[in-house]
Amino acid sequence: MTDLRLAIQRFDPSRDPKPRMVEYTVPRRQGMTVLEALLFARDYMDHSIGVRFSCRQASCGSCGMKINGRPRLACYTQVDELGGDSVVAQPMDNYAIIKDLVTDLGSFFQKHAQVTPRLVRSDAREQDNPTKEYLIKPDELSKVLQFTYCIKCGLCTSACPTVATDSKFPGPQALAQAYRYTADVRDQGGAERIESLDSEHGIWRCHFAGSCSYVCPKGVDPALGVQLLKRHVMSGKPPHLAEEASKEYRAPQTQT
Amino acid sequence: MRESRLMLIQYTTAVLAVALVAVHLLMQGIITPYSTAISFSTILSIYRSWFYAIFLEALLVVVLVHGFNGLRIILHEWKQTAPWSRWTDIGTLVAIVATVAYGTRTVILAIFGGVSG
Amino acid sequence: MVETLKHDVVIVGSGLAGLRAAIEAARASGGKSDIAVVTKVQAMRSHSVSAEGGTAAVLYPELGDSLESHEFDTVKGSDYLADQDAVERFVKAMPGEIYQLDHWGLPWSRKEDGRIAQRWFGGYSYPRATYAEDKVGFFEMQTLYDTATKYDNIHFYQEWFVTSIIAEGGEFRGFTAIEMKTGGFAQILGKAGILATGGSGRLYSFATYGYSSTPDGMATAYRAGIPLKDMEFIQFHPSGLIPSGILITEAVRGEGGVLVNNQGERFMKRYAPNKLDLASRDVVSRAMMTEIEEGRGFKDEATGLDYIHLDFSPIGAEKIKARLTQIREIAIKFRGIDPVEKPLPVKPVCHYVMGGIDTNIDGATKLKGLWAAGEAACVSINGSNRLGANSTAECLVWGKITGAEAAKYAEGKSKPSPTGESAQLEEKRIFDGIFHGKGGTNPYEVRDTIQKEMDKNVFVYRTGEGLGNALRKIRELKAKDFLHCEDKSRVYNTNLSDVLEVESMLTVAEVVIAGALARTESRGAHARRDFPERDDKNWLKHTLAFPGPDGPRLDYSAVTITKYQPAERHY
Amino acid sequence: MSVGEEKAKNRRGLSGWLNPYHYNLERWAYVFQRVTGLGILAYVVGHLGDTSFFVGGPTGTGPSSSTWAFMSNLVENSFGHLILVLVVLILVFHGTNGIRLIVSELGLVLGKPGAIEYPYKAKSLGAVQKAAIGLAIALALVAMVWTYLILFGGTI
Repeated sequence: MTDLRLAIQRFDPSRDPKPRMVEYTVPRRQGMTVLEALLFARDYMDHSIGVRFSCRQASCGSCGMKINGRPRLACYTQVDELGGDSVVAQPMDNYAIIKDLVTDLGSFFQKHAQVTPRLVRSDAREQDNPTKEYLIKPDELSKVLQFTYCIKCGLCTSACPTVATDSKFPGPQALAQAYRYTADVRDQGGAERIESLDSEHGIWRCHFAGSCSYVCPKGVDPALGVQLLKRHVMSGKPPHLAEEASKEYRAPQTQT
Repeated sequence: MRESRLMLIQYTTAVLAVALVAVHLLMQGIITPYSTAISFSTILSIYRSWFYAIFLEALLVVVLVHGFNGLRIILHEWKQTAPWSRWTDIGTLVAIVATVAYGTRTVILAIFGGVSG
Repeated sequence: MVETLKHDVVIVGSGLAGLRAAIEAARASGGKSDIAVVTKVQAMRSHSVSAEGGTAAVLYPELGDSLESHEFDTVKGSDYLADQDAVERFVKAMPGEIYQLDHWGLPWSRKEDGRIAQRWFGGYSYPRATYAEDKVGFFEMQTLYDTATKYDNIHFYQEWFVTSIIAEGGEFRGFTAIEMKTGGFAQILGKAGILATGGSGRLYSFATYGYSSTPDGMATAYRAGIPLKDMEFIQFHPSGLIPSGILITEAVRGEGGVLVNNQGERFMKRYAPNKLDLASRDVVSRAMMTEIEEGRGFKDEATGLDYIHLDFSPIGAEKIKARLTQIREIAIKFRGIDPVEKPLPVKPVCHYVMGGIDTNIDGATKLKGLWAAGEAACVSINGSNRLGANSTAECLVWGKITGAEAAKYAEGKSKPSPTGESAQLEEKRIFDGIFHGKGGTNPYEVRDTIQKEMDKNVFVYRTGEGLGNALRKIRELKAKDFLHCEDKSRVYNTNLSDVLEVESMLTVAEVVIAGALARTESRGAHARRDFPERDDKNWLKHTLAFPGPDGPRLDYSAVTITKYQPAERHY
Repeated sequence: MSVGEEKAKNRRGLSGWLNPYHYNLERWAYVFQRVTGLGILAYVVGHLGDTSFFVGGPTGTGPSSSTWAFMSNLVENSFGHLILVLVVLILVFHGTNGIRLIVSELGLVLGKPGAIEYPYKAKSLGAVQKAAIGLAIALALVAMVWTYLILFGGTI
């Protein structure tokens, strides 16, 4: 098998005025992922290459970067699928660069936290001292399931054109999670959640370019969630009225 | 104003604009042959018909509100400082009022201004 | 310069146990405690996210399950090395944890009537693995992290690498840590501390663990004089995907999948006639290795790895797509096989360490003010072999217990203000010694050699000779000059943290091997070819390893036995 | 502070709006929607100016001294007609694509969320979107050609 030409964008802001591309020649093997190629270069060619990774199975979301121009997970991209003998690795757009391929996702996590990404219930006592589960039908569950697959890798937000300029926009990840919790039949915080998104730099700054869904490795389809949420923001009503429903079968049952 | 109200305006003006512009284009190029459509007498008769005058005025308002609000959105997405946000809002309002007024002036003067062919 | 940061409770690790502890500490103190979660990765990157198949709990006593049954299964699975008082407490606490996560938003898979669904797992006598498709660990992490956003008093230090424990007068005072982003060095002081740093599976190269699962936390505790317990017991999960070692969950067999050798035979009937493929993991892994050694396995041409077929066909396409979504994704992406159509190549793979930082039933370590929870700790409910679906469960239960205990302990104490001497010494060790250090040995080569040695000699079947060789090799590596750093920038210097990880790996590998070499019996996951029988007379005891001048000093402690006397195991 | 501070910000900026390379068809549509919108706004403002000449009457007898004829000479030529052809192109694209966006942004025609299967395909980027964008392009081209024939047909 021919060797792989691996170009990595190197940049240590504490020392370099601007980024530069450095090429490494890495022995290629069948089924090799881009992460494996990067780690080979780091372990055996230049220990100072900055790359972030952990699970190597697309569960943790650490290794988001731009590979051959598109945001992808390095562990989830095989060299073969890119075609050709060269791989170009750069940090994700729209996040500050800490070093080389490592970006600062601080604001990303902050924006996630700002959409109240958790179940909001009026039965605080039961919620924190549960006696039994809240009942959910399998089909009700399946409506939110794909949005729960989000691994917070940040690819969608780096792909979003609005995020490219608007620093206050929550971004596709946070908005899709706002939908995930608002659409959960157990949730009762939808009204406040959607009100908070109805602002100058809120949900309406999404123009459905769809790049978030295009790059999402886990099938979340954030663009779908965001558009579905827009309808509810427009009407001011969450997808379901949990207060009503909770009185009936969702009320926790007593132990038999 | 809640952003969703502004978006509702944006969507509504968009749909209306599509309908009105379509009629406008058809009138200028297809229902009447182009060379006739832009002749002074044809245009004068259009302005002097109440129906078409109202139509043109509606087209004016709808397209300008949609266009300048669209520009406002683009500018808001471009920069996010508080003064920028305030001045683009004010600028948008001023631009809409000014351009609508200017266009309305044309309509009114065409009808009442003693223009004759 | 050493920066000083102060909190009430300092938790190291942001996996399941760490997050559960943080929430409980925040809650137990009524929002008063100031809690720090220090983690060497970002939030949501801990390897708990890769737990797949289920979390065990007794939810349906009315349908025939019982706490006693879960208790007994766990004790039997542990090959009677578990402490039975801890198991009892664990089993009782679990149902509440499942409902708690439900109430915080976890999308547990449901039965038609809307109640929480459960599935079969190995070694159980009731299908009590609670699941959310096959991403249980991921959903648990997501739910806990998202719930933690509610508490303003939980402060995350993401990508801070903890290097040592600060103790004074026999009491915990805090940790020292490197802030990866800047390369700054700090002491993070706390009234109470919790170590929830996870397992050490990256001692092996063929492992289900993420690359970050190195034994830093265990080594840090050990260096501070806290013993590591039962480290020789390492679980080899029967189904690691060839060639990456990515976990193929036991739920595949729980849902009906079967292991098949190259004769097309469902060989488990010869090894575990009752439970078949759902015997406990140690039993299944040994059976697979025996099949392979006797020539009934397959060979992967590209890598030379031996394997066994995991056949999904009894499950059916519909159920595979609905309940094993991630497994199918992994199989297609990382092996190019759709399990709906063809069996997957799997092999026993390093998956869990039963041992860990020695704690009592409350998760407290020997150092006053310091607790440990999750895989990093050894309470022990897992003894010499953990049952599937009990580890995520343990993280939840002891996350909660240690979080509450630590918050309570911190309440009555004033903030510590130590001299900073030990932090300065640690800074010298790391920055003068390693960052500015020189040496000729590539630390990454040392890491690769450790992994190769562990893969070869400290695997499913062990011998005195192999273990002896491994111990020699580890000691040779320890003597090499790998403690240096090529990257001379302080910013995000993973070269530096990697060297520290390799140092931890050597420390803990030595403990594992020394314990295994000393234990001249076969129990649970520790199977000695030269001592094939369980020896309750001499070895029904926990191993404790203390740091000594020439490597680990071994000691032993008694196993707590309450209801269930040791008996021979049959599955 | 650090030497590379400015470069380290790494926000893509306007190229994120304008350069859709490496991305999906919908992203290209987004770019054209934005650019055509600005173009149309510029044209409309200009169009207000040129129509205002009308009030000058055909020969300068009205309130304005400029005349309709003067303006007509200015724009009724090949260059002016070429602009008109392009305006019709972008108008029809912007309008048709805009309808797609409104319908989609209100959560219609996107498909319903539900169980998904690997390899994942985003429902929101499905065939309806591709078809609608295709339709917008097709209508715009047809309208452009038609306009061309109307304006230049006689002279070709």
